[in-house]
Amino acid sequence: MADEKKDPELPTPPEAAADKPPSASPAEPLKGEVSRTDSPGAGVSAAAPAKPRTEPPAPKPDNPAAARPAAPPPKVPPRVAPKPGAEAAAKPEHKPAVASAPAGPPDPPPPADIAAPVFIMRLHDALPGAVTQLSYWVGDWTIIVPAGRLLDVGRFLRDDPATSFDFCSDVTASDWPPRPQRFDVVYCLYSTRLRHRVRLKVRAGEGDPVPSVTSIWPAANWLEREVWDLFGVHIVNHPDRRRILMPEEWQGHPQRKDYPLEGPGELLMESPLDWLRIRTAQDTRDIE
Amino acid sequence: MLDTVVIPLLKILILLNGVLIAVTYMVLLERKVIAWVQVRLGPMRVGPYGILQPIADAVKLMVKEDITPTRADKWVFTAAPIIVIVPALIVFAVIPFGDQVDLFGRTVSLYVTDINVGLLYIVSVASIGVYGIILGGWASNSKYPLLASLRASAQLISYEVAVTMTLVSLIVVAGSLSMVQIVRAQQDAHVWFVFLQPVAFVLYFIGGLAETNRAPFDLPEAEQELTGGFHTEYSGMRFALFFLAEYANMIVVSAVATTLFWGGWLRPFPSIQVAPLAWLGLVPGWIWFLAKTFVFLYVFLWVRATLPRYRYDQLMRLGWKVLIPLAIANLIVTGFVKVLL
Amino acid sequence: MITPAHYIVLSAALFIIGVIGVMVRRNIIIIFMSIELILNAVNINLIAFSHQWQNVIGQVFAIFVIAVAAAEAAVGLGIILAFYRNKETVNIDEMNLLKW
Amino acid sequence: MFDTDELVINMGPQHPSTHGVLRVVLKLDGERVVDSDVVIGYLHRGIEKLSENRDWTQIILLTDRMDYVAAATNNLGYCETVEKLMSLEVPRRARYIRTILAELQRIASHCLWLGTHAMDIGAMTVFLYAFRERELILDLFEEYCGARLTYNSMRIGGLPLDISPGWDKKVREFCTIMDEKVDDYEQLLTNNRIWLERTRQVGVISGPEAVAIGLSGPALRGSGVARDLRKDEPYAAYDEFEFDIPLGGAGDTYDRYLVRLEEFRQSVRIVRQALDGLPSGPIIGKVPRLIKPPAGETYHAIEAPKGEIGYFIVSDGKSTNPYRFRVRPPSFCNLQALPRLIKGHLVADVVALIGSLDIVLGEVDR
Amino acid sequence: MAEAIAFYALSVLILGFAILVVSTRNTVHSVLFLVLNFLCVAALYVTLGAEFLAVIQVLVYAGGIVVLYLFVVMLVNLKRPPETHQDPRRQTLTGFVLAGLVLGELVAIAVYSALPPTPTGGVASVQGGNVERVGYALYVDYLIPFEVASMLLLVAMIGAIVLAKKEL
Repeated sequence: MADEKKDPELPTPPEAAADKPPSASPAEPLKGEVSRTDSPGAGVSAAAPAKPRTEPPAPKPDNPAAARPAAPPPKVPPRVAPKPGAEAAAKPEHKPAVASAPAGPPDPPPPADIAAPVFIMRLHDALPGAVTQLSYWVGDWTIIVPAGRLLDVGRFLRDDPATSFDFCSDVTASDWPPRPQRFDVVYCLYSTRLRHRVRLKVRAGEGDPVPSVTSIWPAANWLEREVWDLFGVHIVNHPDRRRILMPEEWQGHPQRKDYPLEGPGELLMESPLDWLRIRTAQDTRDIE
Repeated sequence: MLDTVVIPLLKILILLNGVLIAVTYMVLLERKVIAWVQVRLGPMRVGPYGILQPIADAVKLMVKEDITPTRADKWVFTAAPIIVIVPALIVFAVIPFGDQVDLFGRTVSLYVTDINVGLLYIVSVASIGVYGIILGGWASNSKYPLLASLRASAQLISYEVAVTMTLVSLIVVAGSLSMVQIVRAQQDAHVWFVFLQPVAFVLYFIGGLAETNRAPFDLPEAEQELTGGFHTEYSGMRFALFFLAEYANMIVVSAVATTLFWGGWLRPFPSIQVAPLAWLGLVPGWIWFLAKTFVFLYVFLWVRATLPRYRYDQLMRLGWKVLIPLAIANLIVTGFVKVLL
Repeated sequence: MITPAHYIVLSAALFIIGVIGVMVRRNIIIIFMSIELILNAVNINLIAFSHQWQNVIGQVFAIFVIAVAAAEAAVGLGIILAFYRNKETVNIDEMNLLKW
Repeated sequence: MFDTDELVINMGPQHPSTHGVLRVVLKLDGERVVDSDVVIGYLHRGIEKLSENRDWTQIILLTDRMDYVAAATNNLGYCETVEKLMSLEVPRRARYIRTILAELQRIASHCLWLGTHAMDIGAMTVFLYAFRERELILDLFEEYCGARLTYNSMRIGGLPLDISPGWDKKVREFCTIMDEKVDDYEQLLTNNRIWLERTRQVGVISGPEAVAIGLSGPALRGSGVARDLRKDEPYAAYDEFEFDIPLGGAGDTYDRYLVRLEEFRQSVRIVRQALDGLPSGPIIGKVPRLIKPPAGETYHAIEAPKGEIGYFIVSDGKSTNPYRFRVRPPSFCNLQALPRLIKGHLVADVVALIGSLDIVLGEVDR
Repeated sequence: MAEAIAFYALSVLILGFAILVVSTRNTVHSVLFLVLNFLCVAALYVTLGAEFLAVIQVLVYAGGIVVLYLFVVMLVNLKRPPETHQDPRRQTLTGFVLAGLVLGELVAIAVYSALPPTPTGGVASVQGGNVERVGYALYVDYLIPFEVASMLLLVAMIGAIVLAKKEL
């Protein structure tokens, strides 16, 4: 808390982050170390540091992408660019509500000089409008989709030969309390054939249904249970939605940011929500 | 009176004490042998080289609290270890540790009794021990012991069939069921029966491993699967009785293997009277017997240290589809040879 | 002096106990065990007379009786298990149907 | 007790062969598993939540406590993720030493796996043999960082310590020993009939199915899927070494066993190459005193002994602790396949299959 | 003298255990008493010079058949005690009447046999060779019945497997 208050001159996270990868980062003091890559090719440009990370393991999918840059890149940014803008515009409105809490992950849009990989092109072509936003940060592509289209996108990404994301590495979430759609549910996908990765992200509010992807990737079963258990994201159509790490009778969802970190043991164990109410009544600032 | 009552009683006394001490030291031996296989030292603290460890173990087990689970069937729970240990000990009555020896001017036979159905007696008495295992598992009123006891009894009964079948072909060769007579028959045949019945010996030994629930057939007490087997709920001296019975049965199997197949108390080359082998005759018969038995006991431990464990269905398959057909084939071949020669 | 009559009396007494067991108990497993008692009573008789006349034929018969008892136990217990699986009972009073 | 034909037994949470506090509820028909439910969480310590309230360096020693038999790999995965987030460069020497440590750790973890797996199937001697070799590795680690189990052996941007003089020689000696000992293990098990019967055709899972259910690491490669992050997404210094990825064919317990045994040899090979080419130079890059990655999130995964260990870390760019710290534990995702693997097998196979998945409950529950 | 002591002691045990078999509520205990009963009967056979049969009694009866009973008892473990159900047609009275009739017959035998003392009792038992003689009788004189018995056992075995198997 103290830290956050010490940095008033820090720009709001979304803007700062959005600017960083393409332009701001050369000015960063750490710039000298940026080009630590796995490939020996050293003289990569500022934006490139992460690019080889996606490239070397997946030469096949990237070659077509490299061959095509002339056509697709103009196609992508126009579609995607307005939305982050809207997002960025929307966020400052939430900011004043709670001054200290971060309003959400930056989700920076891809810089102009990076071509979107072929699987994103394919997704755009096959399911127009399914992608709310596209993000690129330190080499990771993130596709933000609305919860309603998650299953379509997931199934397409798994089945299309150019994407073939057959391996669901991870399903997790992050919690950004003041935001109305407080949860980011993140699906880390990987293709064992083409060896590329992508992240799917779904924003959901408290109680908003998020369809289970267990039917697409059975691996998501326990991972989604964990997301339900620790975050309370309302995952629907899950074959077996029970708590997984916490005991069955546990109250509350401990990974939420507003879950109390300390309190009287018994009360905290039995009904953390009651404890939370008591604490909130006493002093809201203590809840951290 | 002396010959009919006192001497047999004395023999029983000596034998029982000897067996019980041997059994406790078997435990130490096992720990030591397996430790050596595994590049360890084994028990070293109690006495020099851990030689007093069995005594410490015995004291520990005796002073330990003897727990009876609340919902256990008290009588059966108490009776089960007794049912296991008694057959294991009374079997020793017919095992000939040696021939007759002169002791204090009196001819004494180094066996408690020689009954004319000795071999069948061993087999039948050993089959009683299975009750202790089943009842121990059942009376504990716990699921794992019950599973283990069902496994154990199924295993014992299956392998009993194989072992008995195997022994029949040996009986055909020996022409007697008396243990002493079988050894004498080997002397008369000038050869240990293992050379006449090698298949039977191998089958018997495998069956013996299975009947004593030893590795690789130690499923009923597979700690990794059943958390300890049919004696999971036992503690203290009652647990010790199960433990002792297992080792006593090992000794029985080894002693019977020695008697039936490896010439009992006979020295190697029992009937070749040439000078270079004369020194063999200087060693008393009972030492030959104990030495041979010890070798088998060692093999028991060696096998345990080396082999993984069979699975239940594989064990049954081995018993019913390999051992029993082989035993029957062996019997048929033996019969034909016996008739033709 | 133990005469064959002693054995006959013992055998008959055992037989009676078996019969009472069959008649009185309702648990079919107990009834089977009572039948085993009856068979043993017969065996005692056979062995006693075999001993009396120094003739092993009695023993041979006893072996046959044991074989039959084994067969009876195997089939009988198989029936009990099959029955139990369908009706969840071993009470002989409830076994009043030839077909279920 | 047999009121129905099915018997429900609880395997664990206190059971000798569940490798910790795993509880498997088995519904048995005789000894055959009809259905099962895996209950975890008995060792849940909230490491993710805890990490969100520690600063970036303190988290390294929390990662030690997840997969406590492969602590160095956990450290490596975490440090690399933060480095990726901060776009830090790690000096080459540090990357080489990291590779050596990670591979030694892989051998140690596989030793523990081999020992316990063999023990579960009843071969008790292999257990002590494997632990004997693991002990040598622990000695090496102790010499390197002073700890034997929870090493805390990496730092963001490099390493806390350089290797002590003579350490590389000892590692070389160990490599020689290990090569022989792997042959010893193979002699005891690989062609042992009982071992074959216990492991062949047990818990068969096809490649596509293994991918779908999220298996990773040796468990996935046992099914013939060539996926090793050391090759696919090289990290540390793996792109500079030659090594093979052993693959299984049938996808049964035996194949998973063979894959891991071959990984012993490959790991030794990597360690040798790394020692041969060990460059000189600094062991830690230019790291700001206050570690505070710019706002953003990333997922980075490395090949832990048990599979893909991934870290999903969100930084808000303001505080000195991660906003969200998430681990993708390989054991957790591999364990998910257990109900699928044990269905239709016997109780004894359950034990073998738990061993074959190589789980560490500290990591499953975090 | 020794024979008489053995006979009376064993008789008491045999009859006592038999009564316990039919009267005990707990089926497992009942099975246990049956084993003890059989062991005593085996001991009686030994006193009658039939060691082979005694061993067979222990091996087959006590070690085999009764284990089967025990298995079934454990498999058929009921929640409610099996005796609670009262059948209106149950004929306990007839049972006791029949038992009484047999008892009467028994008394008749005892009285009848007590009148003229049997002269041939107490012949010394055969020493050794018992197994051989039984074997000879079994395999030579009674070969056909023996084979029939083996067929019977085979059929029983198949029948038991068919009956006990859940689905074929």
